[in-house]
Amino acid sequence: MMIWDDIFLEVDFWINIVSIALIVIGIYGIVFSQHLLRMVFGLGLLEAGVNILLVKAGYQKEAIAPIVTQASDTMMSNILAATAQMVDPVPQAMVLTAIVIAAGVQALALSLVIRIYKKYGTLDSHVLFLAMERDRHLSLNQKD
Amino acid sequence: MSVLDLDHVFFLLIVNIGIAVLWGNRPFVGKILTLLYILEGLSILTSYHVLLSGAVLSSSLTFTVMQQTVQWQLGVSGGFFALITFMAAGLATWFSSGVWARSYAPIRLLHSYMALNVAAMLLLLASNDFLGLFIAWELVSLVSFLIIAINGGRSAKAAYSYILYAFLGAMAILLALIIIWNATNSFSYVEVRHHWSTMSVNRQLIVVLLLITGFGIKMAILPFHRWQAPAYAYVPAPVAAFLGAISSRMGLFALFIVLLQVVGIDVIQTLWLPFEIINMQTFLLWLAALTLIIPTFIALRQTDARLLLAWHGIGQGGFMLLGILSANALGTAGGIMHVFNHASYQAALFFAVFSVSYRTGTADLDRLGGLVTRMPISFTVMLVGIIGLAGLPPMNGFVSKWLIYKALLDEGMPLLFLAAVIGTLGTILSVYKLIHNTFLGQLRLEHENIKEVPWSMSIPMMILASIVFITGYFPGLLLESIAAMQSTLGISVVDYHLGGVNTGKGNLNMIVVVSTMLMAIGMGALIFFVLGNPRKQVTQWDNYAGGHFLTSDMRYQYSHNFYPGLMRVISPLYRNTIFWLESAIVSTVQFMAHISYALFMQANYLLYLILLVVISLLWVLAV
Amino acid sequence: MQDSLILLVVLPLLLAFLLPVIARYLGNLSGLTGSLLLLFNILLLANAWNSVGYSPKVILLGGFAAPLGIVFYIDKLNMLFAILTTIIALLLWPCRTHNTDVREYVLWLLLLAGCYGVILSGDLFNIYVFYELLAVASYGLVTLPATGASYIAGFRYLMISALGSAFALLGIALIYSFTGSVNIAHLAQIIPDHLHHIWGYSAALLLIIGFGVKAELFPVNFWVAEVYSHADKRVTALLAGVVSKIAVLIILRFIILLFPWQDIFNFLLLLGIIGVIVGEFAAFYAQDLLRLLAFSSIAQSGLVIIAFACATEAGIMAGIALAIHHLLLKPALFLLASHCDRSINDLAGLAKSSPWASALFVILALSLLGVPPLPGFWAKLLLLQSLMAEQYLLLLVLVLLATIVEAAYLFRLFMLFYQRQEMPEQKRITIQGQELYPVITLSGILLLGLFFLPLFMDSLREIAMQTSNIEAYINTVLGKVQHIGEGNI
Amino acid sequence: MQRWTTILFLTGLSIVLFAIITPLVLGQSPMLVGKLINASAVNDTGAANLVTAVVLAYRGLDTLGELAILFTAATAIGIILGTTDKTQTTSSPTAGFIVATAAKVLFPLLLVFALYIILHGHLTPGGGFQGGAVLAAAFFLLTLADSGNNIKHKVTQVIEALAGTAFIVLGLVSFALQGVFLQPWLDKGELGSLFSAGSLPLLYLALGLKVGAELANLLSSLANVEK
Repeated sequence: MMIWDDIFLEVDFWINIVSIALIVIGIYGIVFSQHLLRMVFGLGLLEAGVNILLVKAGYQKEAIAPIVTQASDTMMSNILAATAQMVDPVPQAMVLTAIVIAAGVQALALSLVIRIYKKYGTLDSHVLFLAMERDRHLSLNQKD
Repeated sequence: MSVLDLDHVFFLLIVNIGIAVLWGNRPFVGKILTLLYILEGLSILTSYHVLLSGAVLSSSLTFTVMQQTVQWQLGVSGGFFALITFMAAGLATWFSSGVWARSYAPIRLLHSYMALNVAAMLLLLASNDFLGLFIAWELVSLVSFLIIAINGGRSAKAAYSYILYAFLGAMAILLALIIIWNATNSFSYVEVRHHWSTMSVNRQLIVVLLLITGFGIKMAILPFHRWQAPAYAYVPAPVAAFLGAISSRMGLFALFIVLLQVVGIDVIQTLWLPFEIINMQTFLLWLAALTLIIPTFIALRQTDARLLLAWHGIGQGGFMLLGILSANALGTAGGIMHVFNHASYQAALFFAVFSVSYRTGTADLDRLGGLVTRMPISFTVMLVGIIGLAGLPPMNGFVSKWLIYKALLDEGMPLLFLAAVIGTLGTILSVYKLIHNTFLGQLRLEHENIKEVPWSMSIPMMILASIVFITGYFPGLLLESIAAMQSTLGISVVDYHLGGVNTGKGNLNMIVVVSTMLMAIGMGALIFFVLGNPRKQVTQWDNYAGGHFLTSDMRYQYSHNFYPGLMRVISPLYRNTIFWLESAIVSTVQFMAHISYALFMQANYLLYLILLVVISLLWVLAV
Repeated sequence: MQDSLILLVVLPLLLAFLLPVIARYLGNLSGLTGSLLLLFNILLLANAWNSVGYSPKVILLGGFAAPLGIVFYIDKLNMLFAILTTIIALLLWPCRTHNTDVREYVLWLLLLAGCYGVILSGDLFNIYVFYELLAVASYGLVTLPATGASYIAGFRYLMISALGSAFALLGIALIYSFTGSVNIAHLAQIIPDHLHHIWGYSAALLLIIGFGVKAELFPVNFWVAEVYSHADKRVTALLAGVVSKIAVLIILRFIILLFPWQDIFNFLLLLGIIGVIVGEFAAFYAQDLLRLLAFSSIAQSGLVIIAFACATEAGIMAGIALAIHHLLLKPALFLLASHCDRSINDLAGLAKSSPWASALFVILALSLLGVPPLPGFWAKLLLLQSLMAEQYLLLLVLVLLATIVEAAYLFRLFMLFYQRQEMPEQKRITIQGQELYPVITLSGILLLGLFFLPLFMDSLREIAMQTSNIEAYINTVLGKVQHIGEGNI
Repeated sequence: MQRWTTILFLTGLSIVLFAIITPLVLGQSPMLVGKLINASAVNDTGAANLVTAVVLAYRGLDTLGELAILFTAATAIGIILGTTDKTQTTSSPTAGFIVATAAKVLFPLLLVFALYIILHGHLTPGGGFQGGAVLAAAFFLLTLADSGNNIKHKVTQVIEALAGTAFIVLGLVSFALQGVFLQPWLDKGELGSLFSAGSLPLLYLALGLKVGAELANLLSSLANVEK
């Protein structure tokens, strides 16, 4: 019982579970569903899961957010003492970047989904694959 | 004597190519090109004494890459082959320079490709290390592809199969080269020879086999023989003569240089195939013997004269290899001499056959016959040629074959000797079929009005025929350079004189042999005519068959289905295994291609990525 | 001097930001500004080429010492790729086509900025960012033809690429969790020794697979055929020629500096050789020219990966040679092929109507095949030598056999081109004049390079030596600050 | 059947991922670079928010690249969805009086809030991206509430271009002054005050405007095509 308590009460465990769940659900959406929108959403979940792992890397026990709050206290030694207690700011910056990148990619994917739906009236990826191959075949044999 | 003599030849070759490409369509240009080929041949011939003394003609064409200096210089062996090349190219161009050219539309292509071929071959002959050799080798393959494909249709198909075989060979050579480089860190012949023994025995074996495969494919040794006959048969006359005479000998040249100069026959003798089944040399000798026998008997079955000759070309290649691999002064001399001899009579035979098909429009042996009165010059040339091909005196083929027989017997290989004799037997049978079905027997009605080919075509044939005779009469002419070749390669040198060779146990003097034969024939003729010339001129149709009168359109003499009894005996042996193998490979490749393509055409290819990730992560966890 | 190389990345971005506004006032001239910029970049690189010499330099962005800030690493290899990228981009620059949407120029510029960034950057996360930049720009460019099929192909490309990127990011996260750094030089000090276990391996594989999507690594290259056959020809040429090689360059840096473990090399060798074989066979089966070239591109990338996975100096040299050769050659082939976008059998007699184009195609394809003395042969020779030096005999044989398959389909193509039949009047393809200029230029560069072969080989060897010198990389980037906090791990 | 294989596969995948991720124990990362940055960031940049210091100073190029990616995505979407400059007022109704009015009331507040977030990015959590997103939301709110109130593409385009240019020019100025691209310049000021941290707030301002314009562009492209 004790061991299980230890594990379940550990934040670390739950963070891992959440991120893996996000990743796996994302992969399910991307790979195993045939619906384009689900694929895009899956991508979002996947990237969210990865981002959690990345931002987790910067966490330090007993540390504070990386912001110097005692603005009036400009003694360098004090600031240094404060910053030494802070978490790693680099992963936060990286995750910020990664989120924006993911947003851009997903927006692009969505716009493609819109276009595809307007053109073919379906969002089934297998049907669309066949449609693409058929288009290719037609364009090869009709060209003048 | 300038050292850079080879530059002149290269320059002339470039001029040659330029003229052929720019003005190949003009009627006079064939003659100019012929002159140029002769000029190139002469420019080598004038400095030939230098080559005989063991020196080389070098060129300024050189470059350094990967610490290797690649340069081109012609030694005596290259010079010998180069002379044959120029002879074949010159006469072939001469053959095509006159009336023939008007009947052949892509004449410019023909001239250009021929010039390119000659240039590439000279590069090959003058190459002085493996890198240069390989570069030239690939060039030769490509330009041969061009010239083989020149007629389109069937010939293009043959060319395609040729280029695939050629690439197989090139890759084998490349692999061998890389292994050699890995062991010796060099491509130069001298260095490789020097460091040869640093390779493990297995590696040596692999390298030798790869080189044999690579170079052997060009000369169509078994089991890579299937491409050659169609490739050489369905091309225009000059090309066929040129290819049949010299093209596939490039493989022999390379083998000769590599096996004798670089690897050394002594190394080959000490190599054994796995499990010591058979000695390398014996293995190769038997390969050569099979290459001699099987294609020769395939040739026997052909009804197309061009195919028949082309198959013989493969078989005679086996003969040459047999001689060279016998590692005996007489044998190597015979093998190399046979290159020249084969070139001369094969070109003559191709010319004769193509002359016939030029006039009659067919080379099908079942639809010819009795042309001797209509085309006497072609007949004579073919007669000389087949005597040479069959290896009978007084023509040059006899000398080289004799040397090879002698070498095989001397080396204590009676079974191989027997194989060679069987091969010769097949040759004699089939060349008889050739000349009989073409020139003897009954003239067909549709060939009533045909004439001898024009001079522009018959003169080259006659020149070739006389070469066949003269070098048969005075084999010493050739043996001189062969002896020089042997001494530069450091193998035992044949003891020759103008009329033939001296061996320990006896002596061949063709001057005596031929003179005796001529005298005997002369005496016979004398007797014949002195005794009153009891002959009577009849027409070909002045015949009776069992009391029946035959009308002129009825054939009483058939020329197809030759040797039915023999065919019945040997045809079970033609279980075309190689053909089966080839088509099996083709279908395997197509199957693989289909599978690979289908692999790419997947609706859900994201799965591959995930699978790869999972598999690789599992692998990581497992490691 | 070399500090100004930062402009390579910055100026395309600046121009890209400004171009939509500029285009309102300058209209058609806006395309010209892009080509001028590329010319300027070439000058910049040429100027820096000699000043950099054979001792690599580093640019500290923001002036922060190495493991803190982002660095650009400048050595001959990077500069070589930058120069080639610029040249190809200049040749493919869509300036000549009429009515080009200004946004197309913008995407090109952004793609190029991404390429430069990926090539020069010495920071793992920064590489990821610029890689995403070029990826996003390429998604946009792929859909330019605005056909339904191009949208689907673009979406599928986007999906696999984004999935790969997510895995790469996971790899970066793993690495960061264990090392607390993303500077490659810094990581090169730490990872090879301290992360030589499961997690180092997983990170390596995730990164390689992630970046392998663009590098046309075997099982993640399935987008290649459909994207290359549906996208605009210039984009295809750029993706096949430049972008895939840049991705391979990243993988090279990874396996040299970060993951120099034999298992990783074996993994790449395996994927590489399967890629070569499958690519060649699929190309053998392909029914149209663009697909054929796409599959052959996969095979060629496989060759490059094999060469790099030897991870010896000779292997790197061979890989660079192959990559450069393919980088110059494939765009030309794709440009030619884009005019012949139809079933292969309908190409019979092409040489009659467009003789120069077919002649160029044949020469380039022969070089692709590695026929001496064309440049492709020397690259292939280097590859074979490096494989042999590592005693990978089986790989060697497979590569050579794949070459025969390659010869089979290429020669089938040549024979079709030169068949003596005329093309039907309404289907005739004539490629001439302006359309041939980029192809002629590229072939000219390739063939002229042949005359400087020994020189080229020597400098290639220098570059390979420089590339495989891990110590130099670390020392250049980290300078005197040696072994930062290594004890903590 | 297929469903069960899928579930099995995904379970396996989770276990594999778990096995790889578990050893990343929370709070024990070595923080090699982080410690160094923490120690020197205030001194180097003068920003109280160390994340801002990393985003704009230490990893400024990443931010530029990310900006470019957003721009690329917007441009690509523009190409894919076609030009949306046409005013399409008639096609869809407004969201109703109450919502429209509320949006108008909220709009200035949102603008102020966005500017606050952007300008205090170097002092408190937040910054260009967050502020930019709010900015875009402010404009988009208007569009959502009243479809006649389209976001002006020409205007956003100019803002976008100028803001992006400003970011790069700020970097290039330091390149011209000190030979280093994107080095913080200007006086660092007093730690914690609004006018501190040198050029970082300016960068964030440019960034915020750029992101705002970009996102507004993006959203309106996506929204207009639906009509």
